[in-house]
Amino acid sequence: MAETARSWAPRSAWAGIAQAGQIGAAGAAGVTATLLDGFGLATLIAAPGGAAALSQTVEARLGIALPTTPKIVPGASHDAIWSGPDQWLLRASTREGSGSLLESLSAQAAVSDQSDARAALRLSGPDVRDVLAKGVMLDLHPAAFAVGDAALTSIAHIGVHLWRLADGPDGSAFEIMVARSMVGSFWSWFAASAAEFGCQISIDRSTGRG
Amino acid sequence: MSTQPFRLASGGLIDRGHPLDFSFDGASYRGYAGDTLASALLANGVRLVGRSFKYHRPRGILSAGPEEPNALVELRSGARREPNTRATVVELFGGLEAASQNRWPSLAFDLLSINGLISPALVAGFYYKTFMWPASFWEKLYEPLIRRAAGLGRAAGAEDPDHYEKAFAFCDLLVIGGGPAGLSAALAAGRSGARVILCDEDFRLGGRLLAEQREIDGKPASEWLAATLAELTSLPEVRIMPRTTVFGLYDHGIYGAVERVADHLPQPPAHQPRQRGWRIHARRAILAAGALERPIVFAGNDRPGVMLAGAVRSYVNRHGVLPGRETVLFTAGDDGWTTARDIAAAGGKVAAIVDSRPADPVRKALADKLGARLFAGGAVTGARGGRQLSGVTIRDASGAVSELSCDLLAVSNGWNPTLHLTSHQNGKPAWDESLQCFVPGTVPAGLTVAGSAAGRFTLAQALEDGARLGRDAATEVGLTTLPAEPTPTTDPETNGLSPVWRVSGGKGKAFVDYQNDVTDKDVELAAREGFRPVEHLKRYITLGMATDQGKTSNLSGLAIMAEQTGRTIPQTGTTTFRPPYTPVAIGALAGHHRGKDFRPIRLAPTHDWSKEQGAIFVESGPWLRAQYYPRSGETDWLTTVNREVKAVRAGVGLCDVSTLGKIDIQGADAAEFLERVYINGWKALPVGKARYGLMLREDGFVMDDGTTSRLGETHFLMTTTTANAGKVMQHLEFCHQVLWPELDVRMVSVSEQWAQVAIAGPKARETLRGVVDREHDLSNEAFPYLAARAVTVGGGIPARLFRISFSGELAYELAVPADYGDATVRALMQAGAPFGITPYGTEALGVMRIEKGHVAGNELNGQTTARDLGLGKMMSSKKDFVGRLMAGRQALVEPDRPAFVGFKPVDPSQRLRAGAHFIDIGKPGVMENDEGYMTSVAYSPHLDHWMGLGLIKGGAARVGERVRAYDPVRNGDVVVEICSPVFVDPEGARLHG
Amino acid sequence: MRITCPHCGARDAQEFSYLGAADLQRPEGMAASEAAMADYVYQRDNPAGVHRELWYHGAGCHAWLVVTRDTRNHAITAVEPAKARKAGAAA
Amino acid sequence: MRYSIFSLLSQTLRGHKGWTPAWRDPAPKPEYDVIIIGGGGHGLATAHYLASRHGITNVAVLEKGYLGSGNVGRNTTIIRSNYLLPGNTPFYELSMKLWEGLEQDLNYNAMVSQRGVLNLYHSDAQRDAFARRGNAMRLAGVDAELLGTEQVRAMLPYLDFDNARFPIQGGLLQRRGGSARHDAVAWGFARAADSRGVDMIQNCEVTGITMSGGRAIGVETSRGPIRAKKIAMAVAGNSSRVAAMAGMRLPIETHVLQAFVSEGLKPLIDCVVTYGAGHFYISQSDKGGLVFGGDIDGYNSYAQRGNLPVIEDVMESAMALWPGLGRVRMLRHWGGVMDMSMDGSPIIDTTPVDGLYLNAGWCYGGFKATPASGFCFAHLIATGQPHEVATAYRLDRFATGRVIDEKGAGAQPNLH
Repeated sequence: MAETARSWAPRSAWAGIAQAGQIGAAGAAGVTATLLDGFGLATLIAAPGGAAALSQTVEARLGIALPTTPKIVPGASHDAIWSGPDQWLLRASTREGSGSLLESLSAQAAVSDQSDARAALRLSGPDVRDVLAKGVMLDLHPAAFAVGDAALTSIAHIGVHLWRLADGPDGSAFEIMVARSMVGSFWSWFAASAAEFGCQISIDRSTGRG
Repeated sequence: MSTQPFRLASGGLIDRGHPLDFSFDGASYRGYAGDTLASALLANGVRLVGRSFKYHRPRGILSAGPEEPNALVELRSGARREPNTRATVVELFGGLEAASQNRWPSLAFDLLSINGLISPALVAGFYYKTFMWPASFWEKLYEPLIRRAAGLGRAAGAEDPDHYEKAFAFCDLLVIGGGPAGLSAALAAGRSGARVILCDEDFRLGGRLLAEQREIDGKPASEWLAATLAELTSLPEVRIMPRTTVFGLYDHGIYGAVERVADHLPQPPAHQPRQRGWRIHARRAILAAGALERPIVFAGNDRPGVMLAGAVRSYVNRHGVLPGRETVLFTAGDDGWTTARDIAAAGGKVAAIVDSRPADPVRKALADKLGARLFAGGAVTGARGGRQLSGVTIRDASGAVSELSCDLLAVSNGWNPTLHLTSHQNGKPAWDESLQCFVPGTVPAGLTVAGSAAGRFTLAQALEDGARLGRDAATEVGLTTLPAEPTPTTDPETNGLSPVWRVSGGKGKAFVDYQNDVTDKDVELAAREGFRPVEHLKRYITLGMATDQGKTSNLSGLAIMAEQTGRTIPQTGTTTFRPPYTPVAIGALAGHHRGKDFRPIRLAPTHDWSKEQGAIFVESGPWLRAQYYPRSGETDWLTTVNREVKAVRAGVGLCDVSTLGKIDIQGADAAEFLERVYINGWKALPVGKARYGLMLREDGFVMDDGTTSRLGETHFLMTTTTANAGKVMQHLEFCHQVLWPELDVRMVSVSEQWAQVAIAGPKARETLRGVVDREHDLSNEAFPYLAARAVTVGGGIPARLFRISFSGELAYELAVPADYGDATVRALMQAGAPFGITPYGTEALGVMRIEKGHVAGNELNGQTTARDLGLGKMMSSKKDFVGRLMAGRQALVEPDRPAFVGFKPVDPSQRLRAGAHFIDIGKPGVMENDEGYMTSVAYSPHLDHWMGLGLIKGGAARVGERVRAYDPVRNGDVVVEICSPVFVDPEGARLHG
Repeated sequence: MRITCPHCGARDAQEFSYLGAADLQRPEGMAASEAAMADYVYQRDNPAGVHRELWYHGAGCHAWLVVTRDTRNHAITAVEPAKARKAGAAA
Repeated sequence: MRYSIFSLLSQTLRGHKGWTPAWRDPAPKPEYDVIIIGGGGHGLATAHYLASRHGITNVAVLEKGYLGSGNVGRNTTIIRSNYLLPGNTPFYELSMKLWEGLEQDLNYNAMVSQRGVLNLYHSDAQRDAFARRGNAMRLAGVDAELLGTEQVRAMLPYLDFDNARFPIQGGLLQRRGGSARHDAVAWGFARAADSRGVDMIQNCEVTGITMSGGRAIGVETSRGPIRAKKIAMAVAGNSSRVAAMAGMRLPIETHVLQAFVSEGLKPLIDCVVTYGAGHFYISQSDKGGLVFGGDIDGYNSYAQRGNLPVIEDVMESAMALWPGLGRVRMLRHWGGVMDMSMDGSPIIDTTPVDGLYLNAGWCYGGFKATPASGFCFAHLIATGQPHEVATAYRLDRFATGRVIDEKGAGAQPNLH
């Protein structure tokens, strides 16, 4: 059975793409990249005219309202991320355990599991905006893209979903989700773009399966 | 080599403590940090730097900036060689290598200078009038000669070893130009808290202040410059970008710029790009790009040693180089006198001043003070010297002619505003009669123009404009500005000018466009032959078409044309400029996107597993897919593919099909929606079942196909072809949002969520049995053909199982969450091991679909109808659907449209090839006999011969007939027999097993 | 060009794909004529001036938008979701 | 005045003082047999062939700007006849034959250079599609060769064969394809037509079409009204605007296509190459500039200028195809507006308005078609019947379904 169990091990979207360590310039890294794994993700699309009611249900269950503009609303166990008109991604901190929640929401929303569909990473550091400026066609100045703002856009011909987190001790912080199949090309762009600043990479499985 | 005979002992913005060694045409020289290549060459007394385009005349350095038409060199060597590089803007670095171009065997002795002797025949456009007989000689003889002689530098050709980046910036205000106007503008806006980006093409900020001896507020301008830069640097929202050229203005306030990150170094440091291409989004922009000085057209005006007067000041004041021992100044205005003054101040000798304007006592006194002869109302009519200027001919106001020797002729004829960006949005400059130059006319929204770029040429005006427009921009973007500070005062300046468009009466060629060797006589010829509209003029005589884009020539050409046709300059035309302002390296605009990074690569969740298995991968749209899995000993792909196909048909195989588009479609009207987008019916499809669907474009041709499954009453999962996944999603969104927003239908792509694997072959069920959890009954009765249901695998992992088949075998597609894709193929391999399970790739997939006569990308080519493909019967007549009416048009239902059938070679040993056309046997291969074409072919290991699918007139009615598969481009001409497109198991017994 | 998506904000036009004239009405239903459909599919006003046209925010929120743009100078004066427009017209 | 090496030498001895205007600058007459609206390549070619092949010389070409100010002076100068569909191939082959004899016909050297056009392919499916096209060309009597990777490598060793995202597998070569000097084409046709008496009228913008009893009988212009028995439109890019003056809508959208030229370089590339995995084509002019282009910007535009996304797309394709271009500098870029038709193919036809003839819908392929377009349009105007190689270019083909869709892209102009 041990053999079987091992053979059914999940394989992260990041597997074979990036390892922990430093890339690019040596010395103090200008950017820190944390590869995220183990979160749960589902698309919710409200029925015509049903967005407010859906939001109320979500709020009652999770304590977060569904944003009606491109934002992320963080919650204790789940974050709600706007992903189109009347459409959201519900991100759970762990892969398992959202089944009954999603089941109950499916009365009010079209629910589609996307837990395996995206690779995600968190970026921070003093040079993070300079790295992102090499691919993101959006103004990420805090005056234009505040903490909690989210955007669906593209980087280097690759669709991304990104949002701004509260600033960390090392400066501004962002999370980016990218289609799983394209994460290799995304990483090629990222590694080239971050190289001049030096980038420290770590992997965070703490929220998911270990 | 350390002697720099023309270097001044002191002064200038060079660092004499930081010598830099470099080479030109193999000879070694030394310059200083702060030099340009041009200033360093001049310091070393190098005058001859290039040969002209057509006549191969010796050329020197004319300017000190981006307008340089003559001093073009090949910079660096090997794969880093950069042709046509303007020596006047190259920042000197240690180890720099440069070479002259367009000469053979050497710069000093150039054989093609013989063109100068036959030059009387080589007038503008001579080639339009000759080289026509005999016709075949053009490609064989004339053109190769012309091509070899044409062009200037040699491109490296080999792969550029450096890398490039793109970047995107946003600001309240973009200031273009870091001279006094631009700096004032940036400061005024920056002090209000505006987000400012200040770009300057130079490596040092200051613009003309660097080249002039000026005072601001009673102190040397350098102090004002230092203080201003210090304050700008202290402002957190101000970004200063030297070595950055804003090259173009595009719609909605987007500016293109190129940052030369490492061009001032021998090669880019580790992790740094050579250049970075920027898209700058600016709410407001101020063009403060200054002005470009104009030469004068006179005979011999291209001799090395003839230089713009303002450039002379740059070399003297900025670079500490006196470009000549004995100077004559030819000026049409006050500005040139400053050059004489600065040369004298630097200890140089001004032999004579030729001022085209009438005598004036103040100027006379000034000339006397400088110790220079003054020729008031005079003109330089000729310049002597071969590789270096040796003297000039001067005609005075009385018409008397003098010969003077000199080695530098400084020429001053007023300045043209650098208004290029204002014309990038089709804006037309306006002629200013009092200034005698074009000034910005219609200016794009969001852009204002300051200082010299607006024709406001004095330093005082530059400072005033910058401060005012900077404040205005800050106000316009909603910022509160501080009270205006008083404009700094400047030392007095005068601007008198009476431009000289050309000096007649000289001997020899008088150049209008140096780089393209266009002379005043060429302009006259254009006038004579009717090429009078300014665009005809430019195109006919190639005026302004060289790498300098006519920065020093367009106005002279226009003025001479005006003179020829008795019109004014504005009546004759305007000078407009296309982007880019100066040439931009292709690499900088491509950035990261070259080689494998040209476009993103999509990889399936099983990719690494396939790699382990030794798969050969193939580009399939954006995806890389496993094409086949060679085993050791298999030397050609066909052997491998045959093995894979046989293994599937005899036992079981597996193939990744994750690349198919997968769209989750939910909502109360989901079934109704499918009715409208597919040609066939969907409302009656039971839950838990899949169905093949075909959709048309609105013009009636086939768009895509795939299976769609009903997962719930109001829940469908559509699959699309790999190639059309994005297109179909967009189409469905169009149908929903634009055509039928009243329907409750909610769609999202789930392509990335699921890894999908096809398991095919008689042992497919048994293999699956080892993977799908026991509680799911997979028997034929419980899970029949076209069943589509949720199952679990690996002890509770949610999955979806579809009993669908592309191969015609008993087959399933198993979808699992992508993280489990890898584990699933490994589990399947383990479960199928007893049956010899074999991974197969797209080639084997293709063979089996052809054996079964399924259509795929080669048939769904946008030119075929459902009827053409034998799928016409699927079209429901009971409902409206996209494409229904247009599919019924006369030409789409004609019986003789080529229709879908199979083909087999009459001689089974012969190979078939897709793309062959069908011709009746015995008829010649001409277009009238074209009956259709082969869409797909494969070798069938099952039949042991090649087989093909294709479209032929008459279609199925002709089964049994023989035709030629005509393939002249591959020397293939095969007799084939028309047959059913289903080559294997036509009854479908295997499918239902 | 920048297009201000009513959902996502100002974005580079590169994020969108263009379809064409926005005000064409598809002849719906079984009674529609082939000629009317051919007109809908093929004939265009193609004005030099203000043009209402469909753009798809494919790299963003997937909304189809009606953009009012001057084809002589690319100036955009209005952007609205295509879905809202038809819903509004039907109401 | 006839051009030849002798006239050139004789003029050289006279200091080139004796050259005469290449064409007259006449005032418009009140009436002509034929008015051609549009003094671009196609309009001028039509005038030349009307005069030289049909003896119709009482003709005026009305040009709102200067002769050749439209796309004939803005394109990337490629000539080829490597078409797939029977509606197109014979037409473009006629054009190629006319190109081959153009200099002698016009007494003007338009520098027609048959240095070869190579379309690269990058996949088996693309190879098969090119084989289909090459075979269709051969059936129509057009030269075509299908090359493999090694043959392409021998021709163009600097292309990216070893590290490409979309590896080059081979190419379809038409050796008779090549390029021509675009302005000279316009000037040569103008001069030849002028020499037969055709009036070339510049700065004459048509502002209206005068109708009488459902028939077009003249035009209003910025230089006054002019009557004509037949009025022919050759105003690609602006066809919809002019057609609207006669109350017609067309199956056309106007789009902008950008083009690029590099600084002048010594010879680098000896044929025209098109990249098959992106939108990109490149050749080198006789003056040494690399001339290249890519896809249309993709939105309706009459602005004659484009934007950075397509510029960057072109440069990315350039680098993907040929990574040695990184340090080559782009010298100029510009835009032209073109008639993008609904199936990607042109229209040469009569119209529902009597007396009004239409030549339109050239997409971005108009330059190579210039001689045949003029030849066939002149035939239509003179005889009332379509020329045999242009019978497919009918205006009603969209209603009947007889579309000529080389790419299979459907009724969406920006995909053609």
